[in-house]
Amino acid sequence: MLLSELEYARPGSVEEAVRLLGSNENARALAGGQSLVNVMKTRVATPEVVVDLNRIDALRGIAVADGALEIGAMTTYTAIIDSPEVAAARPILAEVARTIADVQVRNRGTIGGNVCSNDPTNHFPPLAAALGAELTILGASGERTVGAEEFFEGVYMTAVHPGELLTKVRIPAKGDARDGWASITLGKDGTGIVNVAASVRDGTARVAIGCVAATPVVVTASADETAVQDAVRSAGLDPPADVHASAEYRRHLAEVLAARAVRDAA
Amino acid sequence: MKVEGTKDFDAPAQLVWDVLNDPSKMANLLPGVESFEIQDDRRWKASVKVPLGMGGLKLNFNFEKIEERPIEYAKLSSKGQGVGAIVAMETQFHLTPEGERTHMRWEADVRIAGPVGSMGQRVFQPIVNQQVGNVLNALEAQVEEAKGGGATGAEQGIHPGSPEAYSADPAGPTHSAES
Amino acid sequence: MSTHEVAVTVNGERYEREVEARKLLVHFIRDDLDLTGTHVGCDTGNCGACTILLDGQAVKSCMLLAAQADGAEITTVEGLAPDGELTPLQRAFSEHHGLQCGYCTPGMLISATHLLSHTPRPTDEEIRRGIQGNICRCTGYVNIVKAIRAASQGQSL
Amino acid sequence: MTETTVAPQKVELEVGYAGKSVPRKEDQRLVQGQGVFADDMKRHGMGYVHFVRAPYAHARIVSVDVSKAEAVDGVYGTLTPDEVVELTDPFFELTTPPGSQIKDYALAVGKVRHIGEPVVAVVAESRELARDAAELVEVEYEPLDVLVDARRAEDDAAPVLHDDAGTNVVWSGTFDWGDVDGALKAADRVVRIKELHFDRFASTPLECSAALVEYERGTGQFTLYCNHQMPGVAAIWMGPALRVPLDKLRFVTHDIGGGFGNKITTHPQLTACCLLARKLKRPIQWTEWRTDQHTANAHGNERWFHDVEVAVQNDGTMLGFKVKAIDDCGAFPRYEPLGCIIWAQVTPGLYRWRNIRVDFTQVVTNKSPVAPNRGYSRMQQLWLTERICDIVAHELGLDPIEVRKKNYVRSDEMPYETPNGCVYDSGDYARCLDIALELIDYDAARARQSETADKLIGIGIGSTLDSGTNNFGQSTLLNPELQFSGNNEVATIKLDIFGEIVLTLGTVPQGQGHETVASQVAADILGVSPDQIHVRPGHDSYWNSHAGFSGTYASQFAVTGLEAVKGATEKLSLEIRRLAGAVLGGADPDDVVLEGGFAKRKDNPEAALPFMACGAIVNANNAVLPPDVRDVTLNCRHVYVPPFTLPDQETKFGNLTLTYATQIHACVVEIDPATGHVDLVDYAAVDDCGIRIHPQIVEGQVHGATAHAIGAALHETFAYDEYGQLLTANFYDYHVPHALDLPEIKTGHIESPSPFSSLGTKGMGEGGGAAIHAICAGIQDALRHAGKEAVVHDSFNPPERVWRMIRNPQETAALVEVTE
Repeated sequence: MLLSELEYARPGSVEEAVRLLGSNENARALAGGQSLVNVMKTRVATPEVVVDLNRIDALRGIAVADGALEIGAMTTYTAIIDSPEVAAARPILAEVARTIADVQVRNRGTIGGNVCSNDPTNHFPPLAAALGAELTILGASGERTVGAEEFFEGVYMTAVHPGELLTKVRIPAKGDARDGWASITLGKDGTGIVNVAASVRDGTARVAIGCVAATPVVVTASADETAVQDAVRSAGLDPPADVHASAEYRRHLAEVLAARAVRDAA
Repeated sequence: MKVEGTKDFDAPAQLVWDVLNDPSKMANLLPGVESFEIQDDRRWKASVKVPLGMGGLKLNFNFEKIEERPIEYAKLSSKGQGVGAIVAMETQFHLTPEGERTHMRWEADVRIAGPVGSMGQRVFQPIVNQQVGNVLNALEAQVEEAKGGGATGAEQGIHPGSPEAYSADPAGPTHSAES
Repeated sequence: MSTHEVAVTVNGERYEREVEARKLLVHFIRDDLDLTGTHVGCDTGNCGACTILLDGQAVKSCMLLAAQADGAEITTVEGLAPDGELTPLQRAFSEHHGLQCGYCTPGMLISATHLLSHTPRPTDEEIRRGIQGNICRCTGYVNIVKAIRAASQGQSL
Repeated sequence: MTETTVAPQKVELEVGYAGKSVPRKEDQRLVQGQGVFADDMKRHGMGYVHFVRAPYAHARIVSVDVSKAEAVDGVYGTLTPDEVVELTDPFFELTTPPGSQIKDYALAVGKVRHIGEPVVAVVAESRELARDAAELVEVEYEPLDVLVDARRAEDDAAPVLHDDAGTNVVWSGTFDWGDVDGALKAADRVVRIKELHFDRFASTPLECSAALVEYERGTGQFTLYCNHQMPGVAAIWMGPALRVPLDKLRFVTHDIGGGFGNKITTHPQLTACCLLARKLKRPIQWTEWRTDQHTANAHGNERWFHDVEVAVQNDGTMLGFKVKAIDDCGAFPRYEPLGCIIWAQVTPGLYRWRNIRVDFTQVVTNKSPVAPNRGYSRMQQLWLTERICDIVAHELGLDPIEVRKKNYVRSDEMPYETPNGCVYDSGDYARCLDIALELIDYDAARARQSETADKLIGIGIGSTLDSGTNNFGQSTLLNPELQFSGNNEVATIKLDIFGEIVLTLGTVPQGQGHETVASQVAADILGVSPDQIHVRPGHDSYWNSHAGFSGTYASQFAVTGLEAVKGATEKLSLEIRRLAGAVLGGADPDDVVLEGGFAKRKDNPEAALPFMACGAIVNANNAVLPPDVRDVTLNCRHVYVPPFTLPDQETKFGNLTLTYATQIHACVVEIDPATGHVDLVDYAAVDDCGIRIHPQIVEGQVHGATAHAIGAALHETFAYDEYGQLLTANFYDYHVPHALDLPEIKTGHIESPSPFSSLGTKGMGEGGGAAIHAICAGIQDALRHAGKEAVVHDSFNPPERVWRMIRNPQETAALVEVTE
């Protein structure tokens, strides 16, 4: 509950944020703080400079451009849940956001923080992978956009490198796709034991499984439950084991929930 | 926690063995090494800031080579003392020369005590795999450097079961992540 | 030791203080401002005993740095009935025995106040969803839900 | 054979405030955030203490170096194990040799024996700085082998935790009542169960432990502003350890954020704070954070049951059982080994079998020490009897509900003497069960069980007792040398100079509303309203209104607490009536009545003396006192002593508890066969706690105990890896139920007055873990109905365990064997 010494900066612009993040190898961006601050309490991981992004309005907001959603990295879960644009363009985002922890966490936690911290149990990494999201990163050398599959690199590690900043997340237009979600959690709306996002488009299911590896595992198959289960089984998952679930049980849940996510998408 | 894997080097066994036995080279394998001190040919220390996504984990390592059969087998014990964690690791390297190339099988038994151990093991296992991946890539870079040759592309003995399958090749130190 | 100037309005009163960058907002409220109604019940942001209103939003003050509250408007449990005239929620919690030890009650009242300001007539499911972030170890939530429902229906005016 | 306890002379309370759910006095401050909890206390110049805690579960301490920490600007000082050994003696051990050779100090001495054990204390000017400095303390450890499985504690290869004791066994003994071998021979069937496991969890009160400790050099007086729930016992441990008289330890509690038994064994940390306050000459503030509480404060007793043999007739009548129990008390027996006997208060559970044998062993392991967690030791025994009942019913193809009704003690047999001499005072178990079945609409649930295809539906019953008001004489059955027996509680009430009525309790409320309930009883006796009775909040040993067993634990307030209040208030009433009688022309006290704040002559209500006048005369105008009432002080202290006798050493026979509240729970569970996820779709709890003084508070206790037990049955576990690392060290991984996790709890009640308490009340609140029994029964019923012969053998059933029982029922079915 008692953090180590740190420097705190609160930039007003994206450019200043990038400069601050580049100034120290151990500078970290602070978005909602719902993950980073708890890790800092254990003093296991200790950033030396905390760059608070909450005063940069340019990073907030939700826009729709020909059916696709452009969501600012600092948009909170609550804003996503209440957003008419999300409800119209891709309602699964709000449905999943509504199951994240509780009201207080949803009022502060952000989509950018969720994908950048990339805790294997987070909700948005598998959802972004299933929906084929594109993530825009701003660095000293300019801006680039990365697809979800290359964005997630390791536990707490993504394509956002030191000195860089995630600015927005683009969710492709829904078109006639149908999206689904299924998860087994530790208590209602608790930490994920296994979670699965699915997006079905003209007979093919794109399924992303969370909690079973450092990054979401994406599997595609025809959109019927047995095909999806076989695809997951042949992916040879090697999930970590912990006090809540063995590797074997997580592998089994991945198959069951993949089928249910596809059914939820129907 | 047991982690294991194989690695092939486009270099003769003697050269790989020399790297494994040169503490100054071994020190550079560690991610985020800040300083190291060689006590003797069997023992050396290093202070390290392991780059984790959320910030650095400061650890002071003591290394000791406890067993060796030249060019064929080495066993290294290391104890890392940090704020949130105490790491005890025993690593074994088995080298088999294949002409101009070398096949290495390695295994490590990693034990973490202290608050980090209770951070949820589901996160701890992939992180160890990642760091091991970094060490192996750094080892390969050292071997290449020792070989003087610039060619990379040494065929990597990655099979689905081995941990490298998890970690992509993170270019350079870790990344800013925030939440 | 790096510090920051924090100018914050808490329960209508303005405070200007210098705080260590690393100080959590909950410790600032409890130790520096001596407003001990806001409590700490865990060290991982799960229990909600530290819930306050920050610019109208219910948030857990154990996951914010004090420096982040600069320029903000905060309401803690002490600010719900500054003149001692209990709110309908506070009265309903007592009438329906929605508290036993009272340690979770401050955070619970703030979450309930926030809930009713957004959803004046919540269903029981919505009430439970509204206090999902506030752990109580004494009541099993039965009478807390009853109290919030009663307050929302103006029963306990 | 001790004679049945003598029934006290009954007192009919005329209908007054007792029995009504009056507004709680405590709420006014608590709903405004004006409660005073231990961590809220502040003192000028106080130092914050941070403990350097063991990162290993078992290791020798090679060296401790605090020089770097002490060199930091702003650090006030440290406390090391060497100082503790020099300045204090080990805490008093309750058990017999060799266990009693165990040395337990305020800090780890020589070895660390569990993760998180305090090794060094650092004090600094701020919380953060104390933590920074703690990182500069260098402790060198030599890791040792770790013991985390109590079943291995007595193996030769097992590491011995306490070299002074030379064994991991804390206590062991045999309890043999009736003729179990005869019953096993005479029985139609013998049901054998190889192994059952009652899991490790705790009630984890939301407020962690905390204390602000001051030391006054001139008088050597320690004042501990803390949230300890049993100061009487804490003083008995700490006084001898600190080598100070008990009166030098003043315990003050105000508001406590829940205790549930988890705030009874913090005397090591409090002793360290006392040493620091004395050494550093400044107030010391200690706050335990959540991870500290999980790793190093108080867990519930984990208990293994082996080789159970049950003698049963074909019609389901159960004759008796025998079992071998191994109790895992963690690294130090602090409140233990009392857990080795307290289960004997409910040996037969709610059943009439007369032949029971228990071979009981308690061992230490490299895990957090245990403390009397809600339901303490009785919950484990009740879970055993309920598991036996369900397994026997299913193995014999009988309905578990019928087997219960056949074997329940009947109300016409009450007061019922159990095989080991405890007396179940009153109750109607079968009737409570019927009400519970009605509340969950049993027939509809059975119908749905056969119709529903995609889910497994199960109905479970959990019957339990809340044995209240301990006879501490049971400790002499563990250790004949102990000089503890009976029980006591104190209250003091006075009528002050301006007519204020001030009531002081010896109990230590942590949310049970003692101020309110005590004021109801006192109000009815004095003929005033509860609002006119000021009850001092919390506990203060300086009030001199406490005794050796004062505190709030073991479901006893409604009896010991209220009997003390009643005793003191009746004394005050008599004094007021004597005084008024004398002043109003020599009337006899029985001819004076107290009404509306006046003492009136029955024969002439006009002749009345207001309470204020009584207070004024005695306190400030006593020359006018008639001679025969000069002894009146209007300040009355009463010590309630329950009518206990010493149990018999040889036969271990005797009455161990005064009253028995009942709770019968029924639940309907829905299991998702593909994932093992268990949902509670209907839940009912029916209680019988004798006369209810404040019905709403009683019901609140039932809700809370049910929630604790549901959490323990489905979500909560203290799991350790083979290195002794606690894997659920905080609320992120140790998942306590949130609002959405719990069902609507339907409640019903009946009131069987207790013949052994003058108010007819019964201590209640611990709930005996009824929901654990009910959920285990519900899961097994669902599996058996779906043709899965699995046996629910653990009290904790997370989704994966249920999934494995569905997938491979034989694995657990093999635990049970039935022979003719």
